[in-house]
Amino acid sequence: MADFLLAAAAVVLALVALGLVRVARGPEEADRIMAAQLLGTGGIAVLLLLAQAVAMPGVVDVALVLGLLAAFISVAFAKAAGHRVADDPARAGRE
Amino acid sequence: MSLAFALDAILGLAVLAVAAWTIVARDAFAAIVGFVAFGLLLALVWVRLAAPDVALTEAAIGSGVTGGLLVAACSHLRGDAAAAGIEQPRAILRLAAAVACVVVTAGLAAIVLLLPDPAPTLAPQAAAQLAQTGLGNPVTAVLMAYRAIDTLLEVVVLLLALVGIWSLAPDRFWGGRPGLRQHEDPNGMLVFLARLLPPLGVLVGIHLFWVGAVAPGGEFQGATVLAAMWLLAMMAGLVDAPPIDRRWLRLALVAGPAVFLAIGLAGFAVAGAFLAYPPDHAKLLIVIIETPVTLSIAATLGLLVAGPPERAPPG
Amino acid sequence: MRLVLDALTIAAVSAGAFFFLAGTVGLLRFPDALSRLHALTKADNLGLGLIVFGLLFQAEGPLTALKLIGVWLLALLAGAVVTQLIALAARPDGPPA
Amino acid sequence: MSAATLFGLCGAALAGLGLYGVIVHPHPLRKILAFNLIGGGVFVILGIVARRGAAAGFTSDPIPQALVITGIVVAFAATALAVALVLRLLHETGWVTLRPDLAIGARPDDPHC
Repeated sequence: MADFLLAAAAVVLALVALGLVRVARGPEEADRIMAAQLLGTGGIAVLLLLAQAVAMPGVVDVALVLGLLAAFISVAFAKAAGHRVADDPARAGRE
Repeated sequence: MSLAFALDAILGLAVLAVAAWTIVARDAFAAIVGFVAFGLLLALVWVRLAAPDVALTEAAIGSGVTGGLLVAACSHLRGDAAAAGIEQPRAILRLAAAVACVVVTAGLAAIVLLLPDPAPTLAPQAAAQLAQTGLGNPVTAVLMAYRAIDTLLEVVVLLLALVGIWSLAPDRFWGGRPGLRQHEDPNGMLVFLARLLPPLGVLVGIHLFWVGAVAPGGEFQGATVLAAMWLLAMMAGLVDAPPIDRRWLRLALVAGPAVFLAIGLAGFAVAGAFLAYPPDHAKLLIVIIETPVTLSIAATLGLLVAGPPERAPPG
Repeated sequence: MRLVLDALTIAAVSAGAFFFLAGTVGLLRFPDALSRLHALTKADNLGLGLIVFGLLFQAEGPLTALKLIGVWLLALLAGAVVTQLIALAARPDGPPA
Repeated sequence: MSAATLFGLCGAALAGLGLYGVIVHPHPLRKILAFNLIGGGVFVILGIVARRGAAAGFTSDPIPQALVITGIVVAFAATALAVALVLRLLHETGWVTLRPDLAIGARPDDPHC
């Protein structure tokens, strides 16, 4: 069972890491934040899988903290991106 | 190639890729998103290195709060006004820097590969004294008992950093509130989250602080979660940052270090050395220290992110 | 019995991993920000949800199980709000009329 | 190759990357970012020292772990102070560079408005 969970963790990690290409590609701030958000959720999943696979119960707390801080940072990103878009003269007409 | 190694290889590659992105990215905001992803992946690395305490710290401080700080700074620095007057280094300098950094990396890699075998360790000594501290988590024992003075100084360093940041405030703002007033989010979703999340966060923070004695966790990790929840409420405009000259605020900031210091000095009387605990009361004393320290760290971290006062004091 | 639980875990976790695959592919392939966001939410909610569901069968003791569910609910709540904020950041004028 | 060695080499590369960024990036905020990369790399190398020192029933030597935790917190304090300095420089001069010809007063208007 542990092997399967470890494999699942590797697969999920590889997937969300691949999603990080969006951070580089953009084009909008929102796209970059999305990739980070996906990494946050994926990171939680990987941690939970690892906690079970390698029998480190403390790791579940790491997932808990990750969830809270990921929410905090995503909000900060979204607010900042909103400001930047609003200040962008090219899109001011859409205000 | 084993499963575990495959996982570690993927993780290592992802960390390097994200780190490289934070360096090469053109846009500062994009670089910061990359940096936050970097911290998150680093937390996974710490789990793979069987150091969940460090993983907690990295996820909370290294990625989360540092990221929030940098994003705020980035939106201050947006626009070309700030970037103006900055000249790119010439290609020759870039090349020289690249060569130098490759040399540094090679040196560090050599050190890593030549680390002595069997590795030197202090784990047995840490284990031998663990019972006396009454703690179950060796890392907490190191932070709060064996090397408590380092932790005391660490808390003081946080305070000094805050003093440094406050002293950067223009005179007219002294005694005012940090940051700009955040208006409540019109569509209310952020307010909704900022009302719902902090209670959970406070619960998690206290949990981390409490289990730190026997399991991964501790006052720094717990305090960081508390600070993040405070900052979230600030971002949503639910609460405003306090004016920095409030007495209660100053008290909250120094309470932790003060209690820490007092018990440390009491150590001379009861156990014959600074920060020495009488064996049968060690855990009790450590908890008495950690409680105010957690609150002080939380307040300090929150204000470090909030920055220097930017609004003139009322009146 | 053990075998049945393991089978359930494997099924649920695999399904969860599949949703992460869907989320990543969508994030990378979909043409515009909002449809990418749509793909992201699937991985956010279902991917993590199914993995947590699968792990419940392995959890020793109700406390661990409760914590797992708590983590999922937390991610669900945060994800729901954050994705809305991201959508607003993508379109400062709000959703199209 | 063991996981510790793998991550150790990873940490070495991180330190190198960060150093490069600190040297070549003209923008102070990016320098601060790069500096945190160096920190991350150094911490990871300390982490593998802890991992290799696993003994006495601990999966990792607690002393280097405690060092890293302290290091992460102090690195954050330094980052916060550095960011505050950059922002004050911007308030004062409108620039985020220390070029003498752009010294205080060279550009009175404040980009914040």
